[in-house]
Amino acid sequence: MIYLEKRPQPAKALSYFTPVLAVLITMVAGGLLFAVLGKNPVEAIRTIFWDPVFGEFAFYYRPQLLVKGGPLILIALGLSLGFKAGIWNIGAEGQYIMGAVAGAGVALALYPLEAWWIFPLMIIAGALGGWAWAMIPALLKVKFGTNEILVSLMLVYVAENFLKAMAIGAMKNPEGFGFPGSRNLQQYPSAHNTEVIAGSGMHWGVAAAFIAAIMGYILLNRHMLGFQIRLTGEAPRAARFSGVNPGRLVLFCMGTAGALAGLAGMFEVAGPAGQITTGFNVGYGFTAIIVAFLGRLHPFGIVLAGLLMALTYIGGEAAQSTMQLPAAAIQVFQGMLLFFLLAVDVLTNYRIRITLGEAA
Amino acid sequence: MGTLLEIVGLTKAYPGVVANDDVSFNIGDGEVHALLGENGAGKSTLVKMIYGLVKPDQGEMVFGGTVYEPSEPQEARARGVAMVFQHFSLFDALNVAENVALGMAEPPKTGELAEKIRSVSEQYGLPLDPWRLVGDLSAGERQRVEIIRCLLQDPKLLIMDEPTSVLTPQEVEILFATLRKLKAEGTSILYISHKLEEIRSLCDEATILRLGKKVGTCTPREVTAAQMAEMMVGSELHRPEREAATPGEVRLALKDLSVPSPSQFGTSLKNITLEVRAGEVLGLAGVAGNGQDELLAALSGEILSASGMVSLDGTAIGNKGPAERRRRGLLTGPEERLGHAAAPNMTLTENALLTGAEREGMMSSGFLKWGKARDFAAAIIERFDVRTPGTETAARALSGGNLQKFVIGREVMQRPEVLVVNQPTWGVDAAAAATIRQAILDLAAGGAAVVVISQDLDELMEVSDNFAALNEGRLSEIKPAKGLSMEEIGLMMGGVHGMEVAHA
Amino acid sequence: QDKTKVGFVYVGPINDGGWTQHHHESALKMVEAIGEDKVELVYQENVPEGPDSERAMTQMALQGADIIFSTSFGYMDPTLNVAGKFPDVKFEHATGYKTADNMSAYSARFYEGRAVQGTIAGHMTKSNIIGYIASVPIPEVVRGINSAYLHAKKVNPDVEFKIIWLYTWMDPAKEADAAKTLIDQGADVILQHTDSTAPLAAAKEAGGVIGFGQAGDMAEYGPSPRVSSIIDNWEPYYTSRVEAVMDGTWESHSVWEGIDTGMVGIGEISDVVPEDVKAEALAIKDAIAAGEYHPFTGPINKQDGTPWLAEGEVADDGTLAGMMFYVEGIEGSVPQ
Amino acid sequence: MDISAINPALLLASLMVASTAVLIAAIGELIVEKAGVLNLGVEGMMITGAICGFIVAVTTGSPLLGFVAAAFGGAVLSILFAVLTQFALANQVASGLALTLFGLGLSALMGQSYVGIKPPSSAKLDLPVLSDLPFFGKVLFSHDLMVYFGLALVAATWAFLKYSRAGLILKAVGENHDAAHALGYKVIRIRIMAIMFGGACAGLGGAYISLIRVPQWTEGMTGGVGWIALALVVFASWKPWRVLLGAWLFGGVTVLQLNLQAAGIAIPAEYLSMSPYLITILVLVIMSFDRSGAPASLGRTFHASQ
Ligand SMILES: Nc1ncnc2c1ncn2[C@@H]1O[C@H](COP(=O)(O)OP(=O)(O)OP(=O)(O)O)[C@@H](O)[C@H]1O
Ligand SMILES: Nc1ncnc2c1ncn2[C@@H]1O[C@H](COP(=O)(O)OP(=O)(O)OP(=O)(O)O)[C@@H](O)[C@H]1O
Ligand SMILES: [Mg+2]
Ligand SMILES: [Mg+2]
Repeated sequence: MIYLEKRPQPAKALSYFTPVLAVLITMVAGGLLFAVLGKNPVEAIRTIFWDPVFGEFAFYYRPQLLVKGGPLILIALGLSLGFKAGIWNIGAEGQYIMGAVAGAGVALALYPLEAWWIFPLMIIAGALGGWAWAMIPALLKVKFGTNEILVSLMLVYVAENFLKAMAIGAMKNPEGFGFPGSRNLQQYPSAHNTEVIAGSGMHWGVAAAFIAAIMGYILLNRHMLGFQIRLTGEAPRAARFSGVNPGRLVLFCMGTAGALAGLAGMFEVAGPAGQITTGFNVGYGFTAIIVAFLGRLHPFGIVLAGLLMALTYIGGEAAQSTMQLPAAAIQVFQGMLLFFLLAVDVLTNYRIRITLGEAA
Repeated sequence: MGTLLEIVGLTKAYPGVVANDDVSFNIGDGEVHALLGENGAGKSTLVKMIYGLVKPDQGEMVFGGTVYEPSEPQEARARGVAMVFQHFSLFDALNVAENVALGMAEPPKTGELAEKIRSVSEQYGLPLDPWRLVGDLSAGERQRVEIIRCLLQDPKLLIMDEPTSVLTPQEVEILFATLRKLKAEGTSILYISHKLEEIRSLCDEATILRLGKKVGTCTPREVTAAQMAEMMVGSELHRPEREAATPGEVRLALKDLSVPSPSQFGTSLKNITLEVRAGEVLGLAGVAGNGQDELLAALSGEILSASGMVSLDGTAIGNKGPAERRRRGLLTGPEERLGHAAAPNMTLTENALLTGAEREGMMSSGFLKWGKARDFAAAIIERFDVRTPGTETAARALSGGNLQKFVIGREVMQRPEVLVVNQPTWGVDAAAAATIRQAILDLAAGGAAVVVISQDLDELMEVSDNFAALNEGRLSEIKPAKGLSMEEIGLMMGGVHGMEVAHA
Repeated sequence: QDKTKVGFVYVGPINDGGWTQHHHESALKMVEAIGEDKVELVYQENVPEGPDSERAMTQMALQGADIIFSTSFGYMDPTLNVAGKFPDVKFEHATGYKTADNMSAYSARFYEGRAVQGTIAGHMTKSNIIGYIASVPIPEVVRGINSAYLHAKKVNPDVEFKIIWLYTWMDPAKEADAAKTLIDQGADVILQHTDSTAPLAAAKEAGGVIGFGQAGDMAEYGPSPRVSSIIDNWEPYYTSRVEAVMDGTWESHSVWEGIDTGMVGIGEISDVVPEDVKAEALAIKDAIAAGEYHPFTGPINKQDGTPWLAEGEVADDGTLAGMMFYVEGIEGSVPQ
Repeated sequence: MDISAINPALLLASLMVASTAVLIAAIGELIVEKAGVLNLGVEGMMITGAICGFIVAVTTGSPLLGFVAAAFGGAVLSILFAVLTQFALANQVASGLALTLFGLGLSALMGQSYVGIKPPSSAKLDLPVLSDLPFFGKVLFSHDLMVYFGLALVAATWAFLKYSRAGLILKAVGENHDAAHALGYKVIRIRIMAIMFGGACAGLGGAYISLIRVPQWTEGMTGGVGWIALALVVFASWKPWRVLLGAWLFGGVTVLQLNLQAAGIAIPAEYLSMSPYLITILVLVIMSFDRSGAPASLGRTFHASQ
């Protein structure tokens, strides 16, 4: 008989090892899946995990890892604060959209004015846009106890509709012959989110993600607020006893998550995407949830997890076009990764015991 | 008198602890058998094995002449074993009848069951309305639900794990009358309690456990309580001493404190007025669930009230949160260690920070000084003799008593102006309890005002200058502790209303 | 000599039964037409518009693609970016308006097909209510509505259009609901500019209601409710462009092709449609194909009654490309 | 603009249809939550049910077998969640999200060769006299069998929770799992069964979309209905009849906004299409005052130390 026995104390070392274990198991299970689909599993795993980093075209893919990973990391960092405290904002996708709309809105309103302060203003607007959108579920939760999971999620659909309305309406490019989509901010120097180091893929959003990771680490490990966040997640009653104001914490965590998601959206729209379109959002807000867990809600873990997730996307795309692996298979693969990750997590807090036969 | 249950060499080991080590004894038909022992001696583990909840590693049992190996409680119930748990197994959101039905293998139809509950409850003097939600019942009434659930199955053996810790003295009387009646009908009872006088008045035989081993048996009527206590602990007990201090200024004052309970089935506080002076220890008795948790929360700042309802050294602080109150010197220690006073998965250092951050200077402009926190945790461990590998151990890895020493120590060492503690020695063995009580008394001697909320009357009598009781969120009159009789205490705790119901 | 490598970037899954599937099928036919020994097809499905599409195209270019077709409007700017980086690779962007030296734009005059549909619809409706399931409010869709309306009105002056905008190109559940709603409100002909067969299924379920295939023939719903269809047939274009690359004659251009070149196909008109109606519809089709008739020929007023095209005047491509207004007689307003 | 074009009988009739999928899924989730488990993977289980049902219905030609397979598929997928949360003691919120992501991918993979295929059509209830009744005939007596199945499921769930012993045990487990364990109930086993029931219902709901409501298969075709089902359970305060009410409300808004558009109402379409979500939020806010039915152990992990 197999059963779980609670460890007297969480095993720290294992908590670093389990994500690696999960990735390895996923590779095996994913390989099986690819084999079932009639693809060479070893080649598929190599195409996904090895080629983008070390293959022939790594010079192109490596910067792309940052471009793809940047928004994931930025959003996941924000989400992880709430998740640590037991606050479930799963509507980051909506906050990402609203940040992009707000940021782009500023730029489009000022077009064609060129001034150095436009981009900083867009950053503020982007953060505010995401923040405001996150404040809706946060305030409803604090004031009325409304379930934040559902409200934040419903607001994603609302934001998507709003985005479409903007892309075909207010923000439509007046020189675009009636086609949906805004002006391209890549062609508006004052508003363009350029690369910090040319050719590195490191645009301002990626830089912001790294800065946010360091600040997140300091917050969680060196600051009272971070301690309160962890405490609230571990033991809500103890947190309240300790003096944490749960309502304020909800507002802080949701607000931060919203602001970071909004920033991610703004950097995306001003940089890699360039324009507000009906399909601007591509699910970063949802994928970031996986990234947050994959990184075990640890700021540096999230950075690694974001890059790993970006790798599965980029490698997955490569596997699609070179091996004709269906896009859905990649999605299943990512789902598996999260499953295994959650499953092996149990090892940090429990020990697996095997006894022979039924104990008397 | 025949033997109902034979227990032969039962052994059960948990990682790091042997909870029961080769325990053997017999229970006769119609016998009331006591099981004694310190906290963690293995009493609950033993009865859980009899009830089929825990599987023994070794040993066997014979029940009514045949081999008895219950693999689950249903089987135990089918053989005629019923149990009232130390921690009630009740469902707040369900009504009494539903709760009772859940404990029966084949409950009759709801209407029939309700009738039965009513008749049995009257028969045994334990009146109960089958349609009330259990969440709305008092602790004593909840226990009735548990007992009636057992009685409806006509048990041959009734196991009761610390049934009286939640009862007023009058309710204890009623319970004992019930148990004697059962005994007269031939039911055997296995009775666990820490209250030795009770055992002397009720039980025929006693088995004593220490660290999982059976260390002796006795016939309670024939020995003194002190003798039994020594068998349990293995040495003589030290009683805390206190020097009489003259009370000083009023430090903590509650004026008409009324707050609703934050939880659905909690007890709201109603018009509580009291004063505690420097150097005074006020003992508050009361059966669990009469507003103790709420009172503590209203004092700690977890529940806010109108500002004038709570004042500290003359300043109204009723609307201030926990951090502000702590800053001003009002410290509290809640009953529940894991999850309320301490965060189970966090280290002792982090738990030291939990309340000590500000007063002990572990924080400057929001940034934490981990070194200071570690030193503070180490100091608590040192002074209160907390048995643990070190400051980086998770709170949940400590034994209950040791964690309790840590959390009480954490508050005491912050030199409070006013300390309020709820059940400071809950689940703590005698030696540790004495340490804690001594620390409380020393604090008062140093000029702090102390409020001790406890269900343990002996403890209260030992430490208090003044005494009052909580009953359904109201506070009784406050009287000097010296010279109070059990009868009076019982009336203060609301035994009266219990009696009335009982005789209705 | 090496095979010519042809890349396709798709916005949906290759089997979506609609837009992407028809591009992919056309691509496969192109390979067949030119010969598998001469061309190699690489593709990537489900590519979101924006930076992901830019990466997909870059990847193809890096891996040696000679020509890349990006088959969604939202790929326009990304295609332009990648075209800038790979001057030796040819790019073909569908449904957009931006071009470069190595980037062409191509799209189809679906409104020509809508004229044929409108004619059939106007004749076939008994309730005089025609339901129109519109997707995203862009000029292409608005043109389609106008074209269908004008031709239905021409043969049946009492006809009335009820339009539901779904803001999506394909969402079967929403399309089904929309179709049912329109039918509930009395429509007995359903026109759709969304890609799934759900509206046809709803029409079939309701009985006595007809509809048209969109993007593909949707023949499985024939002969009724599906009475005809507009088919996207990109194969001739793809074949000619790839061949142009192979023989070195490829040049950048911007084309807008219709029934004449076969890019817009009219599916078999089923026997549910009376002979004379069928003949009339086919006559319009032929006239358009021959260049004798333009679906937007005056007199046409805008919705608010202001004149747009005078008697005999033909709409210019510029106005059509940006058409975001209804013509006179259509109720409601174009969302924008 | 022509409101009179909206026929109330037809509106109510299509409301009944539009609410069925979400209703069935929500009832399943209600049972899961009553057992104390929060499974956010409804969307993933629905879409998996949708494709399983579709494949089997198409290959066997029997919609009935399709529904059976959908229930089976949803339940099988839910076992993943059960293993994660009940054995590996993983966080329920994260596991539910994982289930949704996985289900969306898996269904897309399974459905690759089923796009554009027409499923066999399902039988309608045809009660000669009743369905000809003037108003009620259309509203109540002219639907496919699954609509009635959904209504019956609500009634059965209500009776199960209120009158049956198994229902009582289920509630007990959701209310206080430690006490239920102490009384000898198999908490984990009961929860797994509840989770599987929830999965089966979600699967049925999904298949209702792919086999009857639409009917065809496309990736991601459940389009967020699973999330609405979750919202319904909360705003129904965990009471079966209120779930029905909520489903009608949501179905009603969905259908009504299309009707208003078709009737040419001057509210911009993009705002109309937000309305079901906005109204869901609104009702969630209103209902957050009533937590009376919320199971006390909801979302908490149970681990029996032996
Ligand atoms: N599930 C468990 N896992 C590990 N150790 C356990 C478990 N249950 C009990 N123990 C340990 O077994 C020992 C005996 O515990 P038990 O609960 O039987 O004590 P007890 O005599 O009932 O104490 P108390 O007077 O506090 O009720 C203790 O050391 C306890 O920590
Ligand atoms: N449920 C449990 N699971 C795992 N270990 C446990 C559990 N309960 C107790 N223990 C371990 O058993 C040991 C004894 O715990 P317990 O609380 O019973 O101590 P105790 O004997 O009552 O001590 P004290 O007198 O200090 O209360 C501790 O080391 C504790 O970590
Ligand atoms: Mg103990
Ligand atoms: Mg015990």
